[in-house]
Amino acid sequence: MAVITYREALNQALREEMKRDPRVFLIGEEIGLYEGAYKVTQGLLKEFGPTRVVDTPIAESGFTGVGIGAAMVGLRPVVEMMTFNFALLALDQIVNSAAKLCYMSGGQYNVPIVIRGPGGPAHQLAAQHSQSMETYFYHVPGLKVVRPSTPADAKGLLKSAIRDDNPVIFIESETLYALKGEVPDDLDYIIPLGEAVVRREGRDATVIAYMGMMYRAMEAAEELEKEGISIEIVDPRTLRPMDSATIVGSVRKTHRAVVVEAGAGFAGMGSEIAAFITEQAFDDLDAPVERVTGASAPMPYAKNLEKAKTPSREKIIEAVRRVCYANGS
Amino acid sequence: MAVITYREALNQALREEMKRDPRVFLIGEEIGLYEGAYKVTQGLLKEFGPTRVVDTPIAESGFTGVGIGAAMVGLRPVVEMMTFNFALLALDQIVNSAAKLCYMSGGQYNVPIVIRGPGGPAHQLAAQHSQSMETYFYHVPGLKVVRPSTPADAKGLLKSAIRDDNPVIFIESETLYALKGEVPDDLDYIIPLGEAVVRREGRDATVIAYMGMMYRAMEAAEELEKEGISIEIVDPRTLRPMDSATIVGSVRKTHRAVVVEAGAGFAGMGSEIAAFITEQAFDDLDAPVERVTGASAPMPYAKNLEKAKTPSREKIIEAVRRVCYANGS
Amino acid sequence: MAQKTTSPRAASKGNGGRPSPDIDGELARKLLYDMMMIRRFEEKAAEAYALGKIGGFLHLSIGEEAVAVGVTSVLRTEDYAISTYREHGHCLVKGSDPRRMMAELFGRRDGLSKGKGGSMHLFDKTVNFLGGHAIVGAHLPLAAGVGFAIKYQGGDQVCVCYFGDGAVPEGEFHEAMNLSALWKLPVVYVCENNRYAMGTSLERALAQTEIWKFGQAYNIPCEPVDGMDVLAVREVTARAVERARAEKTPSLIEARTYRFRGHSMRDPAGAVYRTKEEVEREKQRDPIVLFRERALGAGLLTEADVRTLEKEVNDRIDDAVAFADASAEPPADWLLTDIFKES
Amino acid sequence: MAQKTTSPRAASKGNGGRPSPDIDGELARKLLYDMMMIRRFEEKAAEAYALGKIGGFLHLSIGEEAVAVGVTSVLRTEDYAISTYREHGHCLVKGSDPRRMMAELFGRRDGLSKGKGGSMHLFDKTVNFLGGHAIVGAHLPLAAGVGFAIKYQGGDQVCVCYFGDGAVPEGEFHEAMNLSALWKLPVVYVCENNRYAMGTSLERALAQTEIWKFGQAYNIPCEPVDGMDVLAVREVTARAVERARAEKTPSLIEARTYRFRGHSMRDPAGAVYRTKEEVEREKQRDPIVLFRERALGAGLLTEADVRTLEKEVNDRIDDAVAFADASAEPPADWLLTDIFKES
Ligand SMILES: Cc1ncc(C[n+]2csc(CCOP(=O)(O)OP(=O)(O)O)c2C)c(N)n1
Ligand SMILES: Cc1ncc(C[n+]2csc(CCOP(=O)(O)OP(=O)(O)O)c2C)c(N)n1
Ligand SMILES: [Mg+2]
Ligand SMILES: [Mg+2]
Repeated sequence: MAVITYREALNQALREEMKRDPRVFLIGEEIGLYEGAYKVTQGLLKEFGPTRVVDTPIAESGFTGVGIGAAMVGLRPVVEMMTFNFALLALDQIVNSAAKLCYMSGGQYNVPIVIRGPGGPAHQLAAQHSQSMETYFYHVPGLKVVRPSTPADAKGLLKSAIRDDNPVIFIESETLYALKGEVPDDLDYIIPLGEAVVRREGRDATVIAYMGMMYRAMEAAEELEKEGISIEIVDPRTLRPMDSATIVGSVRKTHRAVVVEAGAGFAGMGSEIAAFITEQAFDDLDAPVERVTGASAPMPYAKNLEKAKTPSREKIIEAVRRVCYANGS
Repeated sequence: MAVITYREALNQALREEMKRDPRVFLIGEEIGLYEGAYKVTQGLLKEFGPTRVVDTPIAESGFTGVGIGAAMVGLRPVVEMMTFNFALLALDQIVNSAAKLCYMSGGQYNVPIVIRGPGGPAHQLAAQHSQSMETYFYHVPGLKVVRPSTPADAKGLLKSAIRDDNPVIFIESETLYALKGEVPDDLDYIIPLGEAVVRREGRDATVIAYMGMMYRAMEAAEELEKEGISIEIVDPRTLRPMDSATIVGSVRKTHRAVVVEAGAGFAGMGSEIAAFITEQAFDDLDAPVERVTGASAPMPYAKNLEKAKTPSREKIIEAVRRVCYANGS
Repeated sequence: MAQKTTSPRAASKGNGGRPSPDIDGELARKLLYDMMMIRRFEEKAAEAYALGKIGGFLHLSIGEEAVAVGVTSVLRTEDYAISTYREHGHCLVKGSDPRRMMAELFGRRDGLSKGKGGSMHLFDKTVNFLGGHAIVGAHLPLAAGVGFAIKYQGGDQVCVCYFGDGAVPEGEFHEAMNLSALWKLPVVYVCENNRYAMGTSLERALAQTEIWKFGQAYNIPCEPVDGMDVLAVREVTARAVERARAEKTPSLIEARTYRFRGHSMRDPAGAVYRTKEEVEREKQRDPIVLFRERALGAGLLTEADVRTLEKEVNDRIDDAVAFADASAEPPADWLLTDIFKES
Repeated sequence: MAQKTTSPRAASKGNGGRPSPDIDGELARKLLYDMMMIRRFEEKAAEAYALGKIGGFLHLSIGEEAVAVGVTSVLRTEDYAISTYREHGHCLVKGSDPRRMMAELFGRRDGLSKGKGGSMHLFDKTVNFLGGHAIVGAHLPLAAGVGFAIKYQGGDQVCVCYFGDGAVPEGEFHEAMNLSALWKLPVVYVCENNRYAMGTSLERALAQTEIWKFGQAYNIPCEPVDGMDVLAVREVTARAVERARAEKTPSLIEARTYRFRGHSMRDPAGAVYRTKEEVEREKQRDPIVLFRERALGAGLLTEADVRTLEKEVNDRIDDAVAFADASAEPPADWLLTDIFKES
């Protein structure tokens, strides 16, 4: 297993799947000649040529529709959103075409498309470029939604997303592209969609978190360890389908749960996870599930305000303490 | 107080506010000459003329943007979405312009706009025309979201939405337009945004529901009354800002809660309400909050399947029974 | 280069000139049969709607049959067609089985989409009919994608994309035109300009009411055609399809037609936004009557032929209705199938 | 009618002809001063970015100053302007205070938007500058809305909407053009065609690379202009503004310009997608140098005048940087203010 960056892991997944299946092609803004605004598609134009690595004008709805149409008749497009913020312009295509065509046609047509790109806050990109976009997708029947936190997951999950016969929304993070980690180079290394993973074993409380928040939770765990509080960290990896069994299983063991999400929170991923944990493990809970979310505000530009908007290690630590002392122990 | 339809109540609110404030104008598809696809704007073109009742081509993003731009420089547009399904085409304008301009400009510009129209399932309109759209809006900081269940609420809430200095998403229902009810004719009758209402007093469990689901809950209440189970029904009316105090207050009294929503459920309104009830009233709960939601599928066309997709009176009754017997009583 | 290329001959045909030499009795029979079949199918659908056997929205293309038939008459089965919610005719003449179509309108298990799609969402993979889309403008980029796939796969099929005049003001019209022209995709865009988008007339929707001229902005071949003249439509489409097959050149055709009925069954008269006189005048240009008279006049068909065709059509559609009526509702558990394709 | 209306005179100016008679020393001084001020503001911003005092995305308009200055020179304070994320110049010459602008870039409490917007989201209500929008194409419909409001309120202001060539393929370009033309809204659309959208050249983005010609599709006045010639831009804009004021006629102007720097500070060279030679060649058309030489040649300014202007500009921008540096970060509780306007 080689140690490579998250960016390289994605690049490998794309290259391997393009080699494996001639129906796979890439389409999006600046992915070819420019090799990707974030260089995820580096070298692919040279290797596969302009028919399979297609640079587009700025027309998100148009080229996403092109991907969906091509998928209906047998191709397997991987559409890049330069950043997922721009997917709002293509949302009707994703929700009303990609997600519904299989159902509306009674199964005659399916749409094997992957829509990928970075989402979530980065560094001082302000309100229009820092949105946690998964919330627009995971409630839509007919879509699968992935948020990979590590280089290995990025590769294994992107490969299964490309092999999946249905629309998959695959949201990366600009802040993780440079992250390094061990990544299997086996050509058939894939991670099935819909399987959460326990990132860290623990006794006293379960923290559910993904992407940057998962790393904050890890830092919080170190800190809490010193206080003798041992937390288990579960990373859903796939938000839809959601692996509630693994999450609930962990909570049944620890009896306490904290859900962390970078987004603004209201009716977000944390709400859903808190709700199903409570439904399925009510009698095992020693404290109400705590939600740690981003402040409910657009993302400000100023560095200090941006920092204040995003859930911090400290906020996670406090929430864990609350659930642990909530039962008076 | 006259007894009028939900449709007439909306029409009254529009007429009264247009008379009251010359900056208020209406814009949308078929609202003038055709008097509204659902006749909500009946008579208004004749009364106020084409400058204030503006028929548009089919260009949702364009005319929504026109409304936002006009609002930035002093007008108070009421944009009609023929049905809210089409708002997906204008979502970028709503989320990235309307909801963020006040914040991004540091309060220099605000956007007093109302975007209204019918949303949710109607009768066999199939997957693209039957979506519960509120889920795309209520998590967005900078937006207010209203779902009025009665003619009186429709009028009182639309009037405050129009008087509000911020973007308000106002989602009606095709299935309620013909509903009759008593509606105050006082010109200054308004219902403040952010206030829930107790539709029915009860002892044993609280059911939170709005729009069509609220009426299903009422039927369920009648039925349950016969079994000696008395339920309280709370209608949030405004989803954002959410009046959690009223909801939690009711649950503190009944110790049990069932949340009903027409939508597909995953990370929906029900998830949020269940989550905050549990956070704020954990020790008062005798049973986990139950969620009754629509099936997680696109809306099918066939009558029997459409019926099966939507939460029924029976499903609500079963859920209430579950929470009531959950504590073994 | 983009230019108005309607030949005088094609134009003159619009004025009732003789069928061109390449029309023989068999083709005349086929064209008339197809137009009559669409008409009959929709008349019967309207009856069923009145009886409550069809629900939701039902949009009829009565008066516009010459577009679907003229266009499809130059297509091959392996060519693709994609359309709006007013697609019965497009789907039917592409070769779909009226029985399964009617069953879909009835919301029954034997419908093309197992009853899950309804009138607005007809799909038939066996004849490459790609739907049945009800978000105005949204299927234009899909058509470009189909054209992209044809080119990618090295095929010589074309994709025909039908859309209404109401889709032209939508951003996706512009995006699809630009991408198709920029990438040279084998797509024939056929605008069925019936002069109204629900109650909104062209003049109230577009700064440019000569829709075909938009093609000039993208430097693609574009032309208007009399959409009530099945032979004119056939000829114009034949040119566009040939360009698409041979050179992968997209085209924009504006077929000028008229809907005799309201926008949908909920707008029966369609009289708020247009005058009775206008509707009556347009009905004089009934594409079926026009073509039948010309075929009779040219001796391509006899009165007897026409009666036979009528009988065949009526029997076929009656059988379709009977089939739909006899089909059961979809089983309850189908609510949760087909959301995803299980690999 | 839509037509290319650039007069030979205007065109010849592009080739360094004499300033037209209506230019006196004062105006020449003003035009040069404004262009130099934009240039200096952005050079200093680039320095601050390198020092980490400015974060996020920073897009410089160096090389494109003649467009902002030529256009704004015919506007009144009560006229509106709206732009993209590459808006420093548009905001500055509209009359905004460089100190508060720089403070905004620094993310400080004294910034125009209290530090919440940053470089991409400059707004200044005191001079009717409507932002600073970073979703490509999204502000075009907003401009139409401003034009709608002007007409509604019976005013005679105009709204200038700056956008890049990259916005043209977006659906909202089409929707905004059609609505503005259909409703006759007093909006002047100024496309700053610098031939690239990030790394994508015009030819790879548009089937129609003569952007001004899109105006013809909507039947609105449209013309191209040498965007490196501040006087030519001024003249073309003057005509468009006049039409908008007097007849509420929208216009589409294609200003042909070039960005000397990369797309943003993260694409410093901008050399992957264009050759060094091309960049060097274009730099020979530096709009500031061109105009300075012409003004000197025409005897409108002396070398001394120019030195004085340089000094004034430098002092003003240095002061702006000092002001921004001295301004504190926004207080923590501002995170939750301005989400809504409290009535
Ligand atoms: C994006 C969108 N906006 C609005 C509607 C509602 N709607 C359905 S059909 C229609 C009119 C379309 O007219 P046209 O494109 O001319 O087609 P025609 O009905 O005349 O065949 C409208 C406004 C829709 N389905 N989709
Ligand atoms: C809708 C959308 N898509 C993509 C982007 C990313 N992006 C930012 S600027 C830009 C290029 C725009 O080029 P152009 O319009 O020519 O303006 P220029 O930068 O040349 O001034 C792109 C693709 C965006 N901000 N918004
Ligand atoms: Mg039409
Ligand atoms: Mg550019």
